[in-house]
Amino acid sequence: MTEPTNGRAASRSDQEVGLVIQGEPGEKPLFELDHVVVAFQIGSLLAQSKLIAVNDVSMTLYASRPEIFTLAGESGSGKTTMSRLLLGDLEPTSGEVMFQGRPIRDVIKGAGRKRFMSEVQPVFQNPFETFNPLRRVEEYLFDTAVNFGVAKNRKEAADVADRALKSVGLSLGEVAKRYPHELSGGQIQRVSVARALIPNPKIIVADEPVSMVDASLRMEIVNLFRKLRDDERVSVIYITHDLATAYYVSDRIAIMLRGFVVEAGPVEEVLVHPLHPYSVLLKESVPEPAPQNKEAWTTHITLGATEVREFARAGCKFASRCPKVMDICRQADPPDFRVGARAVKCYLYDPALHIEAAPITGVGTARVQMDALLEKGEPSPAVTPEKEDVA
Amino acid sequence: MKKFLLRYLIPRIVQYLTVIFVGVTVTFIIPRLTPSNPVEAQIAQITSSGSVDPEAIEHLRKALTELYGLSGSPWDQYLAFWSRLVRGDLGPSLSSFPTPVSELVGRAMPWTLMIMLTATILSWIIGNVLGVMASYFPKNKAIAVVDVLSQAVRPIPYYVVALVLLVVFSFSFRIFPSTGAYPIGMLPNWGSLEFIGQYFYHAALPLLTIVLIGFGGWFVGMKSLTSNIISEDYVVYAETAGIDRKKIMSQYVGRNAMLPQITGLAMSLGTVFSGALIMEVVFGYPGVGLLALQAVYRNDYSLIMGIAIYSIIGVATAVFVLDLIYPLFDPRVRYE
Amino acid sequence: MLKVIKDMLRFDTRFRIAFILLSLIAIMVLLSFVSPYSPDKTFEVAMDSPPSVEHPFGTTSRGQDLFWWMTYAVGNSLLLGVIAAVISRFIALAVGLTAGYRGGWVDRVLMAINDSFVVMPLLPILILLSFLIRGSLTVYTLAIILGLFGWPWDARLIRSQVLSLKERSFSRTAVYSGASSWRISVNEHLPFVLPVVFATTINNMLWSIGMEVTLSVLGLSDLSRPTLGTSLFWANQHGALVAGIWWWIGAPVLIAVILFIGLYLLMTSLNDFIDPRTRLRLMGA
Amino acid sequence: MEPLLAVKDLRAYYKTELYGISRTVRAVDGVTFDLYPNEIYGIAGESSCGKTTLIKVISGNIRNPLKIQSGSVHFKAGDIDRDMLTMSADEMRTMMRWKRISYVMQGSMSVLNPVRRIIRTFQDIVSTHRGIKDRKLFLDETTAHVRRLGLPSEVLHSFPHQLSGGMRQRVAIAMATIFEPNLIIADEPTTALDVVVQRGVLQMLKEIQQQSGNTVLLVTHDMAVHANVADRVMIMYAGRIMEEAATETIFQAPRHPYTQHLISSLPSIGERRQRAALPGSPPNLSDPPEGCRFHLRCPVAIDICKTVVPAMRVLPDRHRVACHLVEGPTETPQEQPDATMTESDAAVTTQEVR
Repeated sequence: MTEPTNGRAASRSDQEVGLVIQGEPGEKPLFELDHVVVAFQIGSLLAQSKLIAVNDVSMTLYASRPEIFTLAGESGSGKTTMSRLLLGDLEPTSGEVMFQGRPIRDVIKGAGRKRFMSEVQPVFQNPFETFNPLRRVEEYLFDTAVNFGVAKNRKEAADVADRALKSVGLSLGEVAKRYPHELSGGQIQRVSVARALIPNPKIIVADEPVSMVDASLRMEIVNLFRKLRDDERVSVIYITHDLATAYYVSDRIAIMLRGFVVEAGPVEEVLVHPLHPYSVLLKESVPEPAPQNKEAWTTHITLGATEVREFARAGCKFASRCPKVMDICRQADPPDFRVGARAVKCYLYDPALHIEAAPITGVGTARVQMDALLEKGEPSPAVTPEKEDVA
Repeated sequence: MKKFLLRYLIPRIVQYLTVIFVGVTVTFIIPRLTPSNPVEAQIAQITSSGSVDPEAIEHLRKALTELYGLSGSPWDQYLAFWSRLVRGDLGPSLSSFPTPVSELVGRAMPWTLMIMLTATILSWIIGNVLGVMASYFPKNKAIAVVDVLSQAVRPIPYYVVALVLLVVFSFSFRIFPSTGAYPIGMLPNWGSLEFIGQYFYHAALPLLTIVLIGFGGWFVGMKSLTSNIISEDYVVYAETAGIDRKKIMSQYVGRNAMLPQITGLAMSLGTVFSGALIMEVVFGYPGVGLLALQAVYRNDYSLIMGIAIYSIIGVATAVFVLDLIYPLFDPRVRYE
Repeated sequence: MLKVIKDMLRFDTRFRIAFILLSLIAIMVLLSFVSPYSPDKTFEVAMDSPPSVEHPFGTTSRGQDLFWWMTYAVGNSLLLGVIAAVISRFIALAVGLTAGYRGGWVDRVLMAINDSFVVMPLLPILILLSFLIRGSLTVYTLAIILGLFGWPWDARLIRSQVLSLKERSFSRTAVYSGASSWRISVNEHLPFVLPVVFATTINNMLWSIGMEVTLSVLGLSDLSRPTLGTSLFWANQHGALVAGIWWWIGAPVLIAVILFIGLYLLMTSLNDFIDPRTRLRLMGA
Repeated sequence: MEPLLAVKDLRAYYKTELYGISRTVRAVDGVTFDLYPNEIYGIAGESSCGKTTLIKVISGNIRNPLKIQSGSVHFKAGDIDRDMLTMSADEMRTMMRWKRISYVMQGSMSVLNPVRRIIRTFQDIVSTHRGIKDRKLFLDETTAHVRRLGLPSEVLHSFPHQLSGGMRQRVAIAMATIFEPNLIIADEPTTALDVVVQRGVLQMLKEIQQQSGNTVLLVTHDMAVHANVADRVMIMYAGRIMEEAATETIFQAPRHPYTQHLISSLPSIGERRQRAALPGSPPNLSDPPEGCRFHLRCPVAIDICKTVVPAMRVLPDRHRVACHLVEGPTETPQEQPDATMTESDAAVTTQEVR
């Protein structure tokens, strides 16, 4: 941050920049990330290289302000690593993740792990992998109810499960005795949410929950998240590459690129008028479901997939593709600059540089020499999207 | 290149050394864990054949203890064991005293290796080629017969198959000689055409046995590999592109299915070697297997020990060589 | 269970053949309990008589009825196979599960040792071991020894199965359902690991019974106990092949072929049946 | 204008048998449509709606357990005027594959042989269909072709694992267009790709189509892609065609309740009105419902929908809809009703589903 955000000023929104927001007076944030870095060692013992999957991310999240928070980005952007960080699967390499005011590494020690899990629950990407194909799905609901002490026995668990299923628009009758393959992707994803709700969590971390669900079933999941936020006061971390549903459902959004949050703020601002050149490119690339503008979408020449070596570069990771690139971009990582309620990691918004605020257009028109594609210096996330998951 | 060296080569070298280390350690520990004492067993055998001077026995006991590396603390014994191994000195054979064990094994090993490597390569190639064809021409009658035959031979123990072939081909039909690597009375002479002819004549049946038993495994493995690879996108794509079926079979299916089979070959060399030893016992072929049989009959402990250790080193080296060749076939290893 | 057997008999030729062959073997094993001859006694019947109604497999140069001797031999060989398989299953499961679940350096060390045993030629080592204890070698000790050496291939398979199961999302769902690692292994992973264990059991029996044959032929086992291997050992000792007593070699070979092909076909047909994918397809997935 | 490809009443089923339990999955069940020269025709639908099976049939990839039950796929261009389903494997290979019809597969990651350089696959394709007399000439021509499509020539000498996913998909498109075929089938060509790369790949496909004037059959579940790329769109549901029309019509004036729902539920940046979700889920194709296959989820279904298969109605501007609530002349020949199920089918589809 270019300006400190500690201490409360007259207006709360004045103090809120990007991902750092304020809660009730004296309230400890549910999650507080303070300059978090996650680096993976990849390769064998003797030929190691470092991959920074999450780079200098700060954010806060308050139980008193349930919201749908989107982490958006392409493969290799670090969004899945972020989800693992929030689920306590990973510890930061540097920086601190605080949960309810305590460092997460202390929170998840020993028996605390289970308590933490009852507050933070996941929903996974592939509905057909979420549950064991050889087990009935209701077993997971009963297990969760019993293991987290919500129900004393399986009989009580049935009631708990039924209640949870009702809150996602299903009932135990519809799900009982069913194997995963007997349910549709949308149904399983709702059962998955129902299971996550059983321990009464404060947050659900959903990693690409609709990317493998059919279009006609997709909206019921996304609408469900809204309902959770409004009726159950549960926050949802919505991790996605799909900006359209992100816009539809979320309150705040963070756009990630190669581990950095390049732009963050209220979703109406970030997605309708993106400021960072990468956000602009991303938004321009999303096809709109309206045939009126089809000529525009298919005639601009977009960029080649030159992300291969971006991880290794110093400075802004977008510099090699950016039409507005300046010398300084290649020299140092841009810090967050404040623009209204947004934080943007781009020197174009550095007040010290006095750059004329001109709208960024045609980001996609620059053509980049494609032979860079053939260099294989760094592991290419484009080739192996799971790379960011190596731990 | 440097990355390749670090990522591929070093783990392989480490594994090679691990195999030898584990193998040698196991052969070192086994005699010391078993209740029997090879020295006393040897002495008992000598004394049973007649009365011997007790002083001479005491002397012999000391000499044997020294010879078997059984003197000193276990740790000293272990170090001494390694140092003798590195010098290639595993002591003299007791049954062919004073010929060194290494010389006896060294003499027998080439016979085993020649026949085993030829047969293994042959069975690997035959099995794999037929395996690809079996899944590519599922309606071909000849291949179906081969399929059933290989499935029938595969589970049966080496010894039994070898025995049946011996009975059929050298007792019932007398096509091949029943024993030896060359006629009795002939001296090995690689310059003489007659000897070479006799060598192949005598090697034919053992070779056939190993191939017959060996190819079934490769055949079955290749068949299931190819039936998976046939539905891989790049094969479906090649077919949709109308590429010649023979080319798809060799360059698309075969090339890719071959890679796990090479790894499989490396992993199975130990088993193949064991099989070759059994074959030699049945056919009286003068390799390591027959040497082991003689050693058992003659109670030659140090020879058995030597055979075990040299076999482990030999097979481990062969596996290592195969590992070194592997990148030639897989560009993903070469260029990563 | 009965329905499964009935279904498989109807729809799987391999299973049908296996069923017939193994029934023959089972009948032989049962017959050994009513055998008129003791396997330990020699020269009870006329020597070297060819197969006849009285002696279906003929008699040996040691004056034993080969048929009744073989009923004991098959039983003992099977017993050896089962003991060895059970012991090696325990080790394979322990090593495979530990390496798979613990991961990290435990996995690396275990697998380095494991792979060494996979690659090593085991026969020379087994010869060395049996040679040293041949005085006290019984069918049971041999079974234990074979069990102690027969696990590495299968441990490797089990480990790779566990590794892939661990990566699947449903394992993580179970974690977040608050299940303990023990419950996860039992509820989530066992249905996938068991078929592997089962398939390798028969494979391992084939291996150990075959290995017994080899060691016995070398004279490295309890030669007074009838097994498939000792049958062949005694035939060799008396030069049965040269002397033209073909039935002495023929009987054990025939029984071995029936037993091995039967077990092998049973394994391949069951393999297909207990594959979780088959189960899913039968459920209509 | 005469159609390039006329698919008539196509029925393609998967028939499997396992331990005595038979199953018939009626993946494509009475599909009729035409493809014309010089257009991009989109097929949209959810998972297991039959679009992948339809592509398998058209591209000539009919393998067990997929079986053609009835119908024809008539191809007409140049000297060829035949039903492709009657062609032998050899005829398909020598006459159709790659010269007339080429294929860009789903899953760009895996369509290239991992152990061979990319130029070798080009070489296999060219030598099979045209023959290579002069290797130098072949190399020059291929390099020129690849460069024309905006790809660096180095890709030809790379192994697949050395290229990014987007690059591999572009290479696949370059391969598909080397002989300028009449029809290019693109099956979910961008599903696994990031949005920025997706846009580049689709632009390349569209440019090629515009330059050579051939036909592209684009299959994707992503309606927004159809909106921006396709000229006409067909909506499939549970093995049948629900609606077919020009892209603009599909998006602005859809008639079928299913299409209407699909279009209205699409989220878009800058607009946050509540989108309704459609209740229920697609039927199991081994036991599809009688009548209209959509009736179980249809908000406006009437009694007739439960029993009678709606006939395809033809509206102005080549707009076709299969819905009882839409008025208009029915298409001839009328689609066969569900009752054509043969006895053996009836016997094997009794598998209990729900």
